[in-house]
Amino acid sequence: MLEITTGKMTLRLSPPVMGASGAFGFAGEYGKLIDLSTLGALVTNPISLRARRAATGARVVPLDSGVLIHTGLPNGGIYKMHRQYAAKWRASPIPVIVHLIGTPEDLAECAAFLDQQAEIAAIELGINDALTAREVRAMVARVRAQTQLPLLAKLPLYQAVNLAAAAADGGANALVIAAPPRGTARDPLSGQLVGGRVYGPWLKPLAVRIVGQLAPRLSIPIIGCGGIHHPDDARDFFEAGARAVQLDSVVWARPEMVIAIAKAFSGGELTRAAGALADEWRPLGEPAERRTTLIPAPPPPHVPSPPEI
Amino acid sequence: MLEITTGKMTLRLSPPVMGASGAFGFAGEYGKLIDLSTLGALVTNPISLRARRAATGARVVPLDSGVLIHTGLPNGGIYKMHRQYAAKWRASPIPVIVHLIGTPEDLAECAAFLDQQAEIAAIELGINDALTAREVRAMVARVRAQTQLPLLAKLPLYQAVNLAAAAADGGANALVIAAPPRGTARDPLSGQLVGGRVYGPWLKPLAVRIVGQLAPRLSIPIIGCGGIHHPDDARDFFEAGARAVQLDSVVWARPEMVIAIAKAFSGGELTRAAGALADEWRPLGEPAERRTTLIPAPPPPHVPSPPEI
Amino acid sequence: MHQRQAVIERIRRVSAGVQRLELAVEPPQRALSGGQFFLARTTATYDPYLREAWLPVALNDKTIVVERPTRYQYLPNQVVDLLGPLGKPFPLRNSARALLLIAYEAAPSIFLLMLQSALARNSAATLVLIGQAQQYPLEALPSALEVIRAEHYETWAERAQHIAWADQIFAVAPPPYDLPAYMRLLEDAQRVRHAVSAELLYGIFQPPMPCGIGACQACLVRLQNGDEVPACTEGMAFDLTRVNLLQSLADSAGA
Amino acid sequence: MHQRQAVIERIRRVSAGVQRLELAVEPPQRALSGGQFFLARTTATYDPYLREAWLPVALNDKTIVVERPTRYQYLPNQVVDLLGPLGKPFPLRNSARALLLIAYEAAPSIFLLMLQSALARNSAATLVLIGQAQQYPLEALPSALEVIRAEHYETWAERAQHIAWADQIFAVAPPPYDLPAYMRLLEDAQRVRHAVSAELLYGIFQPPMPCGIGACQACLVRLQNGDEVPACTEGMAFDLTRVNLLQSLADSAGA
Ligand SMILES: Cc1cc2nc3c(=O)[nH]c(=O)nc-3n(C[C@H](O)[C@H](O)[C@H](O)COP(=O)(O)OP(=O)(O)OC[C@H]3O[C@@H](n4cnc5c(N)ncnc54)[C@H](O)[C@@H]3O)c2cc1C
Ligand SMILES: Cc1cc2nc3c(=O)[nH]c(=O)nc-3n(C[C@H](O)[C@H](O)[C@H](O)COP(=O)(O)OP(=O)(O)OC[C@H]3O[C@@H](n4cnc5c(N)ncnc54)[C@H](O)[C@@H]3O)c2cc1C
Ligand SMILES: Cc1cc2nc3c(=O)[nH]c(=O)nc-3n(C[C@H](O)[C@H](O)[C@H](O)COP(=O)(O)O)c2cc1C
Ligand SMILES: Cc1cc2nc3c(=O)[nH]c(=O)nc-3n(C[C@H](O)[C@H](O)[C@H](O)COP(=O)(O)O)c2cc1C
Ligand code: FES
Ligand code: FES
Repeated sequence: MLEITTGKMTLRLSPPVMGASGAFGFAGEYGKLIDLSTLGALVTNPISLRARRAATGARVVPLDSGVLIHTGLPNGGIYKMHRQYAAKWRASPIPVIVHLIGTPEDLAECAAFLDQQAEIAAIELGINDALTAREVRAMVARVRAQTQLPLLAKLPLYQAVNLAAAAADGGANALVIAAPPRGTARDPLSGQLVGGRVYGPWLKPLAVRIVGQLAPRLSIPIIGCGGIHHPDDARDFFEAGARAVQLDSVVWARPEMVIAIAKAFSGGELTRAAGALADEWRPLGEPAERRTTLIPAPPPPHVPSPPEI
Repeated sequence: MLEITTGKMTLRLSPPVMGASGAFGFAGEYGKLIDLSTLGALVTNPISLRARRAATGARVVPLDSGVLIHTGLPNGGIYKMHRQYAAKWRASPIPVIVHLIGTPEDLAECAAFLDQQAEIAAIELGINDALTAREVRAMVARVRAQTQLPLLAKLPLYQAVNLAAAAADGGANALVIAAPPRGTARDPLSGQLVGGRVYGPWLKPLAVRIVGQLAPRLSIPIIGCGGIHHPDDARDFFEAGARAVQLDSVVWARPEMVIAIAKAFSGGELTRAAGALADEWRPLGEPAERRTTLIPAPPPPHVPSPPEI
Repeated sequence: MHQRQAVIERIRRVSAGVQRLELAVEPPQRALSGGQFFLARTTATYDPYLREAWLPVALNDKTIVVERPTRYQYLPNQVVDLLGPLGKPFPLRNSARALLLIAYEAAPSIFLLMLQSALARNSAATLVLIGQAQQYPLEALPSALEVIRAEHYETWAERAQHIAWADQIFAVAPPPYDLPAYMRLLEDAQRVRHAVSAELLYGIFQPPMPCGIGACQACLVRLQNGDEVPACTEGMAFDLTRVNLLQSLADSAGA
Repeated sequence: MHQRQAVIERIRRVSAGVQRLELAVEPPQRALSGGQFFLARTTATYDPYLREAWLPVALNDKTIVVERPTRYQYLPNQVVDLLGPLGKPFPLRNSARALLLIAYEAAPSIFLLMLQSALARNSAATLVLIGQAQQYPLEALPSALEVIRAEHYETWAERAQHIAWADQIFAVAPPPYDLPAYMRLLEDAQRVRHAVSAELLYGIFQPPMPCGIGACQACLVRLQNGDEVPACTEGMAFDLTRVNLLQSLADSAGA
């Protein structure tokens, strides 16, 4: 469990496993398929002040073990989205965190509005890759001034190391590390090179490294995100210093894995209270080994159990 | 073909397809398996001023469609390596480019030495991720002052956009975009989280995007590198603005593909002279489609040839 | 909707390009109608990352049959992970006596399950195979079906009559052919029928679908009323009079 | 060394954990000796990215037999891409009449091809299976072989005698067990034989091998003379008196 407290309220993430912004929809669309109440929270798809249209010919380019996608982040704008989803958010068995995108002015207006809505448990800010550290600090501070809701800042992979302190100084209560980078690939439908964000398991080693770099330096918690497809992946983030994790595109590939990961980190209150590491929590319903390895690999000498022969 | 000319000499890359630093060894080790003379040049594994030892328990962590590796960049130091390999470099049917790593002082000393060695066609500098633009400019300028050999600067993925102008201003004759980022993953042998560079096809969309961003802004040529596993991948880099490409870890996965890619860009002198784009060169011995796509995808309307049924 | 494992019991090659997989599935997944589909995962690795869209073409007692291009390889006894059924059943009207189905540069597989129901209640059905669609093996189609073949849309003989006489029309074309093909068809229908009423003319939208559940917004279709709705949950068939074809075509041309 | 396609002609399950694949290969790839190996690519996708190390255990007229753990799945008629043969043949001395082979927490597969030659010239061979190695199916071993089983290295009965009497000793242990296992063995040999001469005691080094060709430097073994040499081209067997075990062990403990 992770608790993030601000003046006004506490965001309690139990288990410390959330659905991330992008793949889970606006209000529990996946409830049709999986039991979302096993998660610690759900982050909405990105919402902007004004409505955004879908990218036409929305681009989905299959990559090796991954995919490039550009949706254009369509949404009806904060007021319409709130009218449309407030009842569902209120009925949600788990905390709802709204992911906001836009200019500092837009974000401040959205935050001021959400601050008044009891069904919102926290705000997550999508931080644009093009911003400098100074701009990020000012932007987060501006939003902070408008709301006492817990504020998460989601940083882009490449710039996370450079922007982390600024987001914390600006008043973020936790950092999400990291939003996936942009890429360019050939759209099989149009035959053109197109841009978009790239997703896949390969994101994990990149994000884990940055979590490991930042965790010792920051006083606010880090939420790991990127490429998590198995409880072992989440464990790597926890060991690197993350206090919670977000899952996203795994829900397309293996929806059942979302529940397996949430359950793997649902127990262990006792262990945790005794000071154990997050990755020593009692695993529940945990699936088998993450992947087979190239050369049959026994565990290290201190946990001897060599390969089957 | 790409020609890079400095006061002293011209590096002629024909075809504009090279073996990159890291996987091809120091002196044509792959000649045992493939015909290296089909390539436009070969970049050596990294060489430092003083000897470096191998990382003990060298870490190789299989990832989905990729691998994390940390070798420690072992080499005997520039003077010993030169004694050991000069004869082979002299006998090489294609230009040999030495990849140098180290501090600015080290690099300058290595460059001054290589400047006197006729068998060296060019120098490639490995630019450390931790350097600022100012440091990169100074470092490249310091090396430039020591040699008239063509100078390539290889930039790290995350910082390539920020460092490109500095490397060019410092006197680099071409930029290699990009060196793969670092990651952290669990070593199946030791059971520990370990660091290293990450390789795999997913690098391509990330690097192609940065080539596309930088190409219009720079007056020196860009050499694309990262995740190229098929002639179509190289074509994406050329279309994004690269003038040549480097191949690396594909040689582990599919050595024959190195030759296929080189041959695909070996012809077409005539077309090129008439002003055609690099990606319109006549493909020779080109293998079939890059990958199958999720939903049977016909080419775009302007090249109508719908799917087989 | 369910996520279940299924076993490939039998694989039949129907033609050079088409194969049919007979799948042992659990009862909830056999409760489906023409137009619904599955997202299937066939590998233990994450390559390919996204699921394949599988179209059922027949329902048996304990199995369903799906159709796949032969360039994908499967094995008997292979276990696959199925998500579905997804999407809405095609809105086949009970009163539709004359059905016109158009496959433009696409296999007509997606119509076969609906055809079963339609032919069972003695509707007449005409299938037009245009372009590469002509390669679809005729012996894999029900014999009660009238089949018309055309090299191009323009050379489809008696096009005007077919469009004028049909009680309902369903057309399939793969992206990026879909928008221009449906636009032309809608214009033709407007010309020969003067007015195109609602629930007459449907186009099938099959963009890549990462989630299939209405969550990721990668498959949105733009409607005349300004809404953008997921093809995976609201489609795959859309009433073409409700779709904002003009704006979508203009946008995709500029993209 | 060659890169060629091979076909899996037959798959035999030897035990719960071990299977043997019979491969139809081209002549150049059948010219190999015990200790050499292949790097195999079995998928059209890039997952897994690196090749699998395949160990030949028998040579037939037109095929070679390799041994693989059963947790990897293969199919008859599957086409695989083989790189090899790689590595140096094990330096089996003609004069070695008494051969001692030690498999420590590892299958003894890597010895089988060399054993064929040794037994053919009437050498005596003893194989010690330690720990999990005991699970290796005895019926898959040549009958002329003396087999000794031990739960731990320490409980290997008559260890001193075996080590003292052997003309040549080969040991295999998987990383990260390799360094400590070989160190202990070398110390034992030094104790019971007073001096360990060159070409007596070999350890097999099998780190992950991305290239197999001596180019990528991911598989270096540190020698006493300060050199670092690739296990893929100079190994996989190294004379343990030439390897800098002490420094390597110290470094890997600190890593
Ligand atoms: C930290 C962070 C993480 C993000 N993660 C994601 C993510 O995971 N997935 C995601 O989709 N977005 C993500 N976004 C948003 C995304 O990167 C873009 O910002 C967003 O999609 C709008 O595009 P743009 O800002 O690049 O603007 P532009 O590319 O200029 O686009 C502006 C508008 O034009 C349209 N458009 C642009 N190019 C095309 C085209 N070629 N064809 C058709 N329409 C086009 C788009 O609909 C968009 O609304 C993220 C943003 C941030 C700040
Ligand atoms: C642009 C660029 C691209 C690069 N690309 C690659 C690449 O593709 N592949 C690659 O291998 N290197 C690459 N390097 C070098 C690599 O990133 C490291 O700089 C290099 O391997 C030395 O490690 P380090 O600088 O991180 O120093 P450290 O990590 O501090 O290592 C210093 C020394 O300690 C040893 N060491 C460190 N950690 C361990 C450990 N856990 N176990 C055992 N020994 C350890 C290493 O042998 C190294 O020599 C690149 C460098 C640059 C500048
Ligand atoms: C369709 C889609 C849209 C997304 N939009 C955003 C966004 O606007 N801002 C953001 O920070 N992350 C966005 N994400 C990224 C996810 O929140 C998450 O960081 C990313 O998918 C990596 O996690 P994963 O590997 O578990 O998928 C989006 C993801 C998807 C799939
Ligand atoms: C073992 C190894 C060592 C490498 N060392 C360096 C290095 O020191 N500096 C560098 O810029 N790139 C280094 N590279 C990276 C390659 O030159 C290349 O940029 C990278 O592998 C991406 O290309 P690829 O996807 O074709 O493999 C190394 C690669 C490998 C495999
Ligand atoms: S496929 Fe995700 S919303 Fe339709
Ligand atoms: S595996 Fe590359 S040098 Fe040995």
